[in-house]
Amino acid sequence: MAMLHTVNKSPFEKNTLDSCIDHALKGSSILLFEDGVYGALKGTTIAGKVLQAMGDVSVYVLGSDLRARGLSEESIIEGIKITDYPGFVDLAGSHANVQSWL
Amino acid sequence: MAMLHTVNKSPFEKNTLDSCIDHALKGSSILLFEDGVYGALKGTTIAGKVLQAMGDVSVYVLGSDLRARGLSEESIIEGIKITDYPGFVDLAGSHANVQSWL
Amino acid sequence: MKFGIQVNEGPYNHQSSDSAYQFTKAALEKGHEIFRVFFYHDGVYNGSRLGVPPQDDRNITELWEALAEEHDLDLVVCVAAAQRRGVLDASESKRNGKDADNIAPKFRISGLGQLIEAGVQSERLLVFGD
Amino acid sequence: MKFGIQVNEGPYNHQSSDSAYQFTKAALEKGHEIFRVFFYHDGVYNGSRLGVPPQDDRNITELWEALAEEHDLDLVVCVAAAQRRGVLDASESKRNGKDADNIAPKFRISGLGQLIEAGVQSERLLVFGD
Amino acid sequence: MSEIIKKFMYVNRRAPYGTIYALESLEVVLIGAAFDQDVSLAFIDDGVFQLTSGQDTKDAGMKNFSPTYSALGDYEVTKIYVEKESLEERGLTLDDLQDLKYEDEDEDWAEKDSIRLVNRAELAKVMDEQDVLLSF
Amino acid sequence: MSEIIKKFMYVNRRAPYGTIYALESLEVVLIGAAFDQDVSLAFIDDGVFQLTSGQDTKDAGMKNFSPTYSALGDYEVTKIYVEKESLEERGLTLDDLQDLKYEDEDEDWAEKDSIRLVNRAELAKVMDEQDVLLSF
Repeated sequence: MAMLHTVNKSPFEKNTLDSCIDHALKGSSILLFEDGVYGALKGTTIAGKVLQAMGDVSVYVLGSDLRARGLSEESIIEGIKITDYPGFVDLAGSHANVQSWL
Repeated sequence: MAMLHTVNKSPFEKNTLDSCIDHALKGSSILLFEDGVYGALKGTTIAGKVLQAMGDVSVYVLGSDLRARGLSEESIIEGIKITDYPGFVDLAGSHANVQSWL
Repeated sequence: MKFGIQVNEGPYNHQSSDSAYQFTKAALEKGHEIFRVFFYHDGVYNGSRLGVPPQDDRNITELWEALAEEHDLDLVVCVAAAQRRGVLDASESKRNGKDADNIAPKFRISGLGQLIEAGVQSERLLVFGD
Repeated sequence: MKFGIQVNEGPYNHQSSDSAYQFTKAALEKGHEIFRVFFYHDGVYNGSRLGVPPQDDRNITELWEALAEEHDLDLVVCVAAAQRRGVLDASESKRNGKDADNIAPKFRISGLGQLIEAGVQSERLLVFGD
Repeated sequence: MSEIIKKFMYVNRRAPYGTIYALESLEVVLIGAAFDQDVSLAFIDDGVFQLTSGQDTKDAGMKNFSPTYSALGDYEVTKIYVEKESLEERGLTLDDLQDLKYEDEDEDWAEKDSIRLVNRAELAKVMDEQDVLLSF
Repeated sequence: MSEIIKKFMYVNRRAPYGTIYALESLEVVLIGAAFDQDVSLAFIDDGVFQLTSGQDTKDAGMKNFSPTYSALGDYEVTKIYVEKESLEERGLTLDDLQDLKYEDEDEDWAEKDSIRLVNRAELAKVMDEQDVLLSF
């Protein structure tokens, strides 16, 4: 089992997602929530780094936080999976441990 | 009279100093304090941008916040002026307006 | 599965407490156990009973308390962080010579050992913060 | 010169209130006038009288109050931000059906118009925050 | 309420909902509108995310305050600067934002755009002209 | 106090003094030392600034908690990982940090270094092995 990383900050404001990706081992997963969901957007200055990371890690994004911010499913990088809180709970349970990148 | 910009966040954690420099007009001043003082360090990944900005703007750093963090005067980019709270008050008064980059 | 939850920020100013609440609620609804919710740093402000949010907004403290009532949740506010920030129960208030207290009924004040214990006893510990 | 000061974060968790205090103190010592210190967002927590920081640390609320005593400073806590977060004076507490209040004596609770007025009346407005 | 007229700019650099700054900034703008000052708003960096259309906070359990932006025109808050580079870095265009309008009383209440798309250098100049900059 | 032995890692990513996280993280570490767990600390990103030597908070009016790091060895907290890349990006070397030591009871109380300088890939593996990661 691998690690679940959670990121709740905008990658344009803070270095959190950047640092998380740099430390995420192959096979681990990253969940984007709160302002972290902006990291899932297509066509941004960080999207290339996220796409590259997706070769090694699975990326999830919380749908309720996307909708709160007016971001449509179409605006999200292809391959990022949209989940909800029950899904977040399942991810925490199915990974060996959880690291919150604050 | 020009503007005084204040920056209180580490440039390695947040985009504040970056954004401040990108918006600072020639002749304005930037005061680094709190965790913003790390932006005054020599030999960092942001030092080149700060040095380049210093061609157009004056950069100040608060000595009490440097000392709290164990940073010596020698570790600071040459040309950055070390000041104190009375100096901060004078800078606020001698510039036309103040923008806090939060 | 048994989860432990740490909340590091106060209500409203950051989304952390909302997110921790949603996670906790979803875990309980799926039949999981929440060993403890531990409020640290500015998170201790979630345990104040004096908040009066606008009527068209949620009341985060009351949401936590309703969940605690329904599921017998253990809501623990760190004593050291709480004293520093002025979140007191009756006995802490008296002991410190203060004339009022502000802890909400479903929260209890205890030491940092309760966080370590949550880490030891829970199968997963999640931290919600800034 | 006349300064206005805005404080956006609570005590201890962020350095903002310390910095605002140091600036205010230095300005007063240089003979300047502080039109008002306005506490907004989590900054309202600075106005609680219930904080009990460790004995070897500063008490930020008491530092502000001592400065207010000495220089007749106007320390204003935003009413909307304060209600949301549970910082109440006796009349707000009563009006909202609460059984306690926690405002510190030298602070007063008032509306956001006081911040705008500080912007209008001060020659420089400085914001200290996160 | 005051005879002094100053240039007030509210500088919004943060995303909505993750923190309360965007919401409580709006509360200041609404109260401030009662004072006869020369008011403008700037949305730069993550602040541009505050103006996205279609915000729906139901499942997040938070209050959706985005409709308030479209009411700003009624409060005579009509100068809303949005930075072009900030949009571009985030993969956004003006089409992703709410369409904010006001009625110009000087031109027989003609409907006009409140949003002024400016580049970084232009915005820096507008900031420089302000008397009071409130940062959120 | 508990028969379960878990790997606990305290992950410190923030600078000291600007926020309280570094100080209150240390308070958890000290209390946690009373539990017989397998404890380590990681200092990455701005967290490496917590360990600088020569911190003097007198003029800043704050409490200097940096001496506590050198007491960690007495609490049997002896695995302190510092990330090489984080130091380099900030223009720092190990010489800028406190020299943290502990006495190894298994080797006749020989004095040893608590700080383990690791690169990012090494640290990522150590993190992966943890049971509990407390983030500050």
